Amino acid sequence: MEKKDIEVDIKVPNQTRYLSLIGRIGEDIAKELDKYTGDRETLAYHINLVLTEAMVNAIKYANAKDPEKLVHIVINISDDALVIKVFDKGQGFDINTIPSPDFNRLEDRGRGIFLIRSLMDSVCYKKVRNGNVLEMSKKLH
Amino acid sequence: MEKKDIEVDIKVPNQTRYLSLIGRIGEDIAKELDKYTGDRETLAYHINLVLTEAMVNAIKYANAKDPEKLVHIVINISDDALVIKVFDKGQGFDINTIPSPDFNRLEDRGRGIFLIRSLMDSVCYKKVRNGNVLEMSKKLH
Amino acid sequence: MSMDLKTEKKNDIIIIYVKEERLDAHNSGELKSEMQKLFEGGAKNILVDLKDVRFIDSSGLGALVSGFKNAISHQGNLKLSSLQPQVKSMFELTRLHRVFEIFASASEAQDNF
Amino acid sequence: MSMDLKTEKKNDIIIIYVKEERLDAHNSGELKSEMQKLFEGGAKNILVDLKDVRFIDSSGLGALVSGFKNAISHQGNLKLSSLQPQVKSMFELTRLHRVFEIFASASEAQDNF
Ligand SMILES: Nc1ncnc2c1ncn2[C@@H]1O[C@H](COP(=O)(O)OP(=O)(O)O)[C@@H](O)[C@H]1O
Ligand SMILES: Nc1ncnc2c1ncn2[C@@H]1O[C@H](COP(=O)(O)OP(=O)(O)O)[C@@H](O)[C@H]1O
Repeated sequence: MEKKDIEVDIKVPNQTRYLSLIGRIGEDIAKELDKYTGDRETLAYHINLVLTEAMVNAIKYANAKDPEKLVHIVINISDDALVIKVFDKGQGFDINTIPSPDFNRLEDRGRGIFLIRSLMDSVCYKKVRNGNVLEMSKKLH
Repeated sequence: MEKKDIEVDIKVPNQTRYLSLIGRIGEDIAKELDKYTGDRETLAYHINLVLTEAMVNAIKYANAKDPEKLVHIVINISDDALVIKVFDKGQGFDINTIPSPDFNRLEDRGRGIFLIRSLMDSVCYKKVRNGNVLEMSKKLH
Repeated sequence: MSMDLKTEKKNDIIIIYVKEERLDAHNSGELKSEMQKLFEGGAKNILVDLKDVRFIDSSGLGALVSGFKNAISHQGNLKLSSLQPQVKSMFELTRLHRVFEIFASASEAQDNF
Repeated sequence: MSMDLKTEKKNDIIIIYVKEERLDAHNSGELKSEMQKLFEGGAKNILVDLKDVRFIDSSGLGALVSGFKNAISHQGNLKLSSLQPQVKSMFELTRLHRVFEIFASASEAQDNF
């Protein structure tokens, strides 16, 4: 971690009722980024959204069988990027096989990864010790 | 850490401009505590305040000589208590020798520890590896 | 779960006011069931008003899509009103603004069923 | 640092409106210097209006105490107005509500100098 970084490391129970807390913390951090040259309100919304989408997926697809599991999220701000990591302990999946939604078909689901990819500058999902991590980052200038 | 706990671990640069971010995160967490039986808006203010006071002291008295240092804060919620730890790497001090303010004398300073003690249920300051920690907790019911 | 939905009947239109700041994976299932129940109970025209909704995620969008498909299969209509700008931009990003009829206010929507 | 302070002169009273959500260790030094400068420049009556201040910490309180002592040493007055409830409770907790004259509004305070 660089000297001038902000790091926020959050562990919350595996429940959707904590989505709003995580989203709000993300918004607070985004609004603090005075080096960001774009619109900070919009950035705040986007950070809230990608945190929500990633946390929902961790709950739905990776932690579902064990309501005692925690969701682990790390938000990091360095001089030039905001990086979010959402850890899960599930089977994992290959994010590169997830297609964009078919805009001509009306599905109830399948827009989460698409939204994350649309709003962040880089997104990857990979195995780590004890599980997986969805890592997404946004350049700040 | 218990299964149903929330833990938020924050590292920010040693600068007062981050007080409002830390305070706001504290408020967000306090407002989430639906098991708290008192007024949550008031609790949120108090958590904001004790975080602010403790972080200012870490900046002023412990980290002052090194602007590259980080302030490290951990907020933990368990079933029955909200616990805040603010770490510093300074010389430390004996919190038990800090008197309450003399209400008949008008001083510019000396109200921080008093406010923390007034608003939290237990407060201690002790040596830990690599420095010190101010630990304060509030019962939730 | 207990989502804050205020339902109002005006002529043959049922208006559901979503009185929540967030429409997300935590609460959108409830809105989805509510719409389903209404269409199955014979409702033809539902308006969902999102005036108070500051934040929507893909599950919230999905619940509305589900309601829209329900409307079609019951020969009914589902329309939307009062989208805040950030919420609107999520419809645009997912191209759902081409699917839904979206009105500036609940009263404007009522005149267009 | 650049704190948002709006200063207005009405008759012989200088009103400082603190246009910040927080009055804390980050910005209160500026308010303190501003009051000091005014008293040293010959001001006698200063009113600090805290209408927009939602949060005050011990440094914010300290800056106001410093201004109050400055007022006394210049044979002047420092009064306060428009405290939000949570801010007011911080004055009570530290007994400073006994030290300052506190008014409900800036206009009410102006009538009482
Ligand atoms: N953390 C995860 N672990 C395992 N599978 C995942 C995870 N996140 C996403 N997926 C898979 O990717 C698919 C697409 O996810 P998403 O775009 O969020 O849409 P949705 O969740 O609505 O299906 C999911 O259906 C799921 O199969
Ligand atoms: N983290 C710390 N490290 C060293 N000394 C501290 C620390 N926190 C507080 N102190 C000491 O305790 C005293 C009282 O602190 P406080 O009540 O916050 O009032 P103030 O900071 O306005 O003097 C300080 O003056 C300082 O000497």
